[in-house]
Amino acid sequence: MLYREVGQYKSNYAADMAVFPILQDRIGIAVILVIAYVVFPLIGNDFLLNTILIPFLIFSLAAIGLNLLTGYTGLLSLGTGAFMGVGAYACLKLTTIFPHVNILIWILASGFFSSAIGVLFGLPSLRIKGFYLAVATLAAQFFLEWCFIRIPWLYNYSVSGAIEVPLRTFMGIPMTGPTATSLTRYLAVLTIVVAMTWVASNIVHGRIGRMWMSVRDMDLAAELIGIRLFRTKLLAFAVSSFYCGVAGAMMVFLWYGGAEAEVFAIDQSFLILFMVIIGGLGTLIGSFFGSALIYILPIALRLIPANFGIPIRPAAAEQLTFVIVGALIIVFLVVEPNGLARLWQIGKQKLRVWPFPY
Amino acid sequence: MHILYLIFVDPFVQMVHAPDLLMQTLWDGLVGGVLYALIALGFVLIFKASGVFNFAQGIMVVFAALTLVGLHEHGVPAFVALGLTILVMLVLAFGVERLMLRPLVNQSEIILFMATFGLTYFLIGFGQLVFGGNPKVMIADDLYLPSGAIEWKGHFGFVSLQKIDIAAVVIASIMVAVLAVFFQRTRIGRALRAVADSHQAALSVGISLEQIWVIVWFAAGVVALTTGIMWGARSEVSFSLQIIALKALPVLILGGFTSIPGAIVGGLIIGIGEKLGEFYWGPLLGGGIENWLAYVIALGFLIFRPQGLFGEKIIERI
Amino acid sequence: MRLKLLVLGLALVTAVPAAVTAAQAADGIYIPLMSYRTGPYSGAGIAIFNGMHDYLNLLNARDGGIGGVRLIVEECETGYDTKKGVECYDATKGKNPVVSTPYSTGITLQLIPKASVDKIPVLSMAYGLSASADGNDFPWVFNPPATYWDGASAFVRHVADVEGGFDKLKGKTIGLVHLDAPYGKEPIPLLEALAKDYGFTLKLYPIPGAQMQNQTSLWLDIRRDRPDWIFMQGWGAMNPTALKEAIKVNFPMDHFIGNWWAGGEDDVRPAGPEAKGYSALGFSGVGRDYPAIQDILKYVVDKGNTQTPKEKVGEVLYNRGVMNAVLIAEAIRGAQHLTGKKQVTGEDVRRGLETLNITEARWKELGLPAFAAPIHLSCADHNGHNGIYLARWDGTKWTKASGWIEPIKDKVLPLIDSAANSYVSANAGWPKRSEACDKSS
Amino acid sequence: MRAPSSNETALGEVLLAVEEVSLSFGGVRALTGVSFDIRKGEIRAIIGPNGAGKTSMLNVVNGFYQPQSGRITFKGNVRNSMRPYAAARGGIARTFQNLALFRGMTTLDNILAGRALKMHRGFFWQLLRYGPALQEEVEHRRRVEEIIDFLEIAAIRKVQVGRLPYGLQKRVELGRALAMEPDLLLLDEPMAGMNLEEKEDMSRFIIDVNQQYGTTIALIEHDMGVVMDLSDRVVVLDYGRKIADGTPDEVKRDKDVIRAYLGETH
Repeated sequence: MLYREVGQYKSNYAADMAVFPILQDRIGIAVILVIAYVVFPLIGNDFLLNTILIPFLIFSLAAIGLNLLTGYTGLLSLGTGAFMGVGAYACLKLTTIFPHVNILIWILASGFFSSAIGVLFGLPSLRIKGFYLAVATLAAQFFLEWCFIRIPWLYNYSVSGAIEVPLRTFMGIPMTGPTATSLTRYLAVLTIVVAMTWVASNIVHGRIGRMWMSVRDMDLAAELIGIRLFRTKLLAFAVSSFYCGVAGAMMVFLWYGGAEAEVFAIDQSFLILFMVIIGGLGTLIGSFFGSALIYILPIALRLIPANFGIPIRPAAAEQLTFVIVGALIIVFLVVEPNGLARLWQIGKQKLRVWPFPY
Repeated sequence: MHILYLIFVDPFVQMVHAPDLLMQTLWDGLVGGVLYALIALGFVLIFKASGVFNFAQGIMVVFAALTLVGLHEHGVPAFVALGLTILVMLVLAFGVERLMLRPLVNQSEIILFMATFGLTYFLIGFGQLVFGGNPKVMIADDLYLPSGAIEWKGHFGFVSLQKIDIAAVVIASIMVAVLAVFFQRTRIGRALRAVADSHQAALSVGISLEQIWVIVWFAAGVVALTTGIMWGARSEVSFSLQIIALKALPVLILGGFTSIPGAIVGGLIIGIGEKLGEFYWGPLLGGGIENWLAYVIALGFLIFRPQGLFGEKIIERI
Repeated sequence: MRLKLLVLGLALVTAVPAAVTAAQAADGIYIPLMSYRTGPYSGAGIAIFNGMHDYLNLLNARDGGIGGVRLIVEECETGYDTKKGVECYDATKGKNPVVSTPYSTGITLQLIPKASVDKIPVLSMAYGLSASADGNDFPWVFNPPATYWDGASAFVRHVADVEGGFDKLKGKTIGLVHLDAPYGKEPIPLLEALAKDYGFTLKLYPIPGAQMQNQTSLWLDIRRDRPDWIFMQGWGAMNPTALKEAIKVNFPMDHFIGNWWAGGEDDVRPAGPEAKGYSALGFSGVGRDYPAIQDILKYVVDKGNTQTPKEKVGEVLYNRGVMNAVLIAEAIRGAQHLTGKKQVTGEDVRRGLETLNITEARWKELGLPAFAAPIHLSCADHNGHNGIYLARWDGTKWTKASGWIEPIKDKVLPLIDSAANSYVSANAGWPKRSEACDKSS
Repeated sequence: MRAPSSNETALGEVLLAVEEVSLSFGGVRALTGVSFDIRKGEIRAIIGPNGAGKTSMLNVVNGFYQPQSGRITFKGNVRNSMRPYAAARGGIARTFQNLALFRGMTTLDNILAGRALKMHRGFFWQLLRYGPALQEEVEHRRRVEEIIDFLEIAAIRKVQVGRLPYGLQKRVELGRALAMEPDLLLLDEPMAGMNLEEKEDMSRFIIDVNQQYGTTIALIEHDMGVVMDLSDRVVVLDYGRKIADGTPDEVKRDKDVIRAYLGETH
């Protein structure tokens, strides 16, 4: 297929300002959506859906959330894991108190709670910048982690101390709980992620996105063109935490089906941050690439020995996986420090002029 | 009212009534603080010279200690193993400079930060692959590190000072002193400070950045080894030790990312502050608050001094 | 070049998972072991999985499997990470595993709801969810030989024995040093109930995960409070650190008792001789003076068909692995007996587990005389609440230091009931037990 | 280049008055008792040797620095301190000596960002980017395209500004300031580092802005020729003090000014 924009003229500004101004891109998106909504459900087994796709989508959403804050607004945060946790615990409380409201509504609503917490812990961003701010968000991470363990009300006083996901149905079909099939959960996750990605793309392409990026690129200049830094930064914290909160709620309700506070630990924060950086700061598609690379690559590497009959002990394979993933991260950064999304752009650029590059 | 009493009066009453516990808490805070300071020192050295926020400092602590113990397990005498481990840290410094820093020169801080995460992954896998993942006992006796305790008994109770802790404080102090002399008095040290001030300036007076990087990463490696030995002797050598390194982060915000005295003073404030907080006020919240208390202390300072205690004042120009 | 790399990377990322799970298990009974030989807790993991693997290998090498069917043992590395554990479960579930052994509380909690749907029984030997001892609510989950509550109650019984009777507990203070995580907090409700009944004071000393190797201030608290006894629900690097700190504050070692995850060689070795007198709960024998362990040395270790260093055979956690393998093997044997089939499935093994009955005589037959207390499971009782013993560290090795201590069942059982009920009510739509009940043979 | 008559017509009412403003950093005095005014519709130049306090003066005017003493009257409102965004809100726009563009954004986005104050559609419309929000985007895009045409930078509309040559970046920065439709435009060395041709282009833009939109302009510039050609009135600073104020011709003849520029000769 030829990837050309020649001949596609825009007759009005609205068309030119569309998110995907090039026809081929729009076709590409349509194809991906068809694959995601039709092909995967048809061919996918539990392993593909539950182990690969659902987590991939959830991590992508969390990465988008962090990307809005770090990539678009330039505020480094290491509290993502805790903000995801707030979403998960909020969702549990909501569905416990109001069991008859559709769980999907609560998953989305729980985002508002992590939003509020995010704003609260975003307050120091008024005075603190860069790595100092990053370390300040660690205070949020550790404090919230402590709350998740210490406040039994949050996990409904369950003896196991963990979130136990109850069965919730939607039009008679189980959505959460053990009887919900991976297909139902996959479709729910997919729909939420697609919708929220679309919204994120609207935000970053509009007035708010420009405000965020101005703050990122040069906060002083942004202030001098009339942008209120503090409000803008807090808005970024709010929206970003909303996304992370929804991702956290989905993680527990639509993927794990139960979780200890441990899954929202500091490692999770780092993991998401690395997805954002490897994928490309300040790009939405990069969040998907990053999530694929950081989450799926180790799984793929683990499966190689088993599938190609390489006699290697699982433990050694796991250790090798660490070595390889670590080395690959460095290699990717050396090859393209701006992330996979930049590589993708370069690829498209090449395609645009192919086969006559000069 | 009662809660106010518990917060504002009771802890101080306790301090007066049991001076031995207060002294013990202060001592333990001091030891913890010194060890935090050591880890933070590793961060500062690298950040100062190469602008890298080295996430791998924690795993370097584990890796160094693991190498030492692992070599000993394979029959290498303790001090030979120590020498070899230092050599390994040098090789690591060379490797990092050649394979990571040099290709990534002039990249933004966050990219370099990310690269050190790659390094962390690599070292976790590599260390386990070579030496096995099981926890190991630090070879403190073979290194002639003292064990046991000195106890002061008096009518007020007793204070027990672990000899290994005393050794840790002494060794850490010597280490800091040596580093200070090295960076203040030697040619390389001056070059390092030149690099910290301005890469261009350093280049223009003919200092090789590459050498400087190798030296600071090596120095950070040696600091990591020291930390690993000390902390390993206090518990065991295992991969969970790397979590301790996160404790260096509040120390860093407190002391500033680029200040060696800041790392030391910050370490002591955090070490003593969190111990006092946990011991006297922790029970009010059911304990276990030490972990975030350190960050809250640091955050409190930050609100008033955004650049840390000893960091250079940020002057915004446009 | 960049483009090629990208394409290569993406191809790798997408292609390999697609190719997976096609491989089906060959003829034989498939037993996946979710192991953690890497990660922060690998110390315990390596020993346990060596024990499990070696015993199952022994059955293949010595007896040609179970009932003539070979066992296919495959390890899947979790690194004690819940995500990877679930991934392992999903990756192996297509190969008809007969049992899953999650070996982490986090993973167990994930698998409990899945077990009845996928028809794969979960065998979480003395870990996981205590409430799952209730077979009526959890027909697919088994946690013999004892729950954490049994463990804590056995500790209290031991304290009463030493102090001279339960009435002497009045006025005493018992400290619980625990990991500040669901696992660590597990004994709290039971100890609280016992504290009320026997009149002792319970003091909690939580250790957050990130502070495992940094416990100084907590032990200062202990020095201030001076509890008479300490029970430790510890894990991983927390244990050796706690021991060293206890020595620092001069806490008497013979009043310091760990649960069974605080009683491995690696836990006490760093403290060495100074930890002499510390004891820990245990339920499987120590040492290698058992015919079956000798067989392992002969058929497996000496043949080089193992990852176990010879000197580690017979250590506490190794033997615990062996015991776990025995339970699996006996359940498979029982399933074969019940169904008359040789190639049994997960559903059959569930029945085998429910009728598990390893008597003293049977332990002897297995070449493991008095290795563990007799274990008897039933449809209602998936745990057995069996005897526990105390192992004492003599400065260099663990030795058995007591007979079988009975848990305080009349306190534990009501707690299990109410916990199971609250689990079921919290999980609206929890399936009612529909599985028939077999008579124990 | 410039109609000589404009000198007389420019003297409208006072838009901005600076009275006795003093500013210091630590012990270093940047400004000492400086007073001058800017009248509606004029082009006012601020000149002086390096370190004279010119940029500090602009920073005070748009609220980036808070003076220790003195007061500032803008559009009749007296203030002695304000935040930069409030200055922007009041109609003061600004370009910078060393460029303060949003380097990661395209030309178009940079200039659109300048319209931040003029765009009001609420958050929830922004989420949907539909209806009023989209209408607003399109409307402002139209205005921005006018500026782009005016500055002749249509070809680099969708290029990241970080990759543009210096001269073009300066133009984009001017575009962003213009997008704010300011009453007072502060230009800090708009022609620094440009070649002759670029300088001529920039001069033309400045005059056009002044005449077409009636925007009052205050500019700092080193090129004396440019200053003399463009400006209606000139204020001269040296070591943080005002040493002269008047028309270009008056200033050119001032003894203090000559001394400041040629160095102390006594």
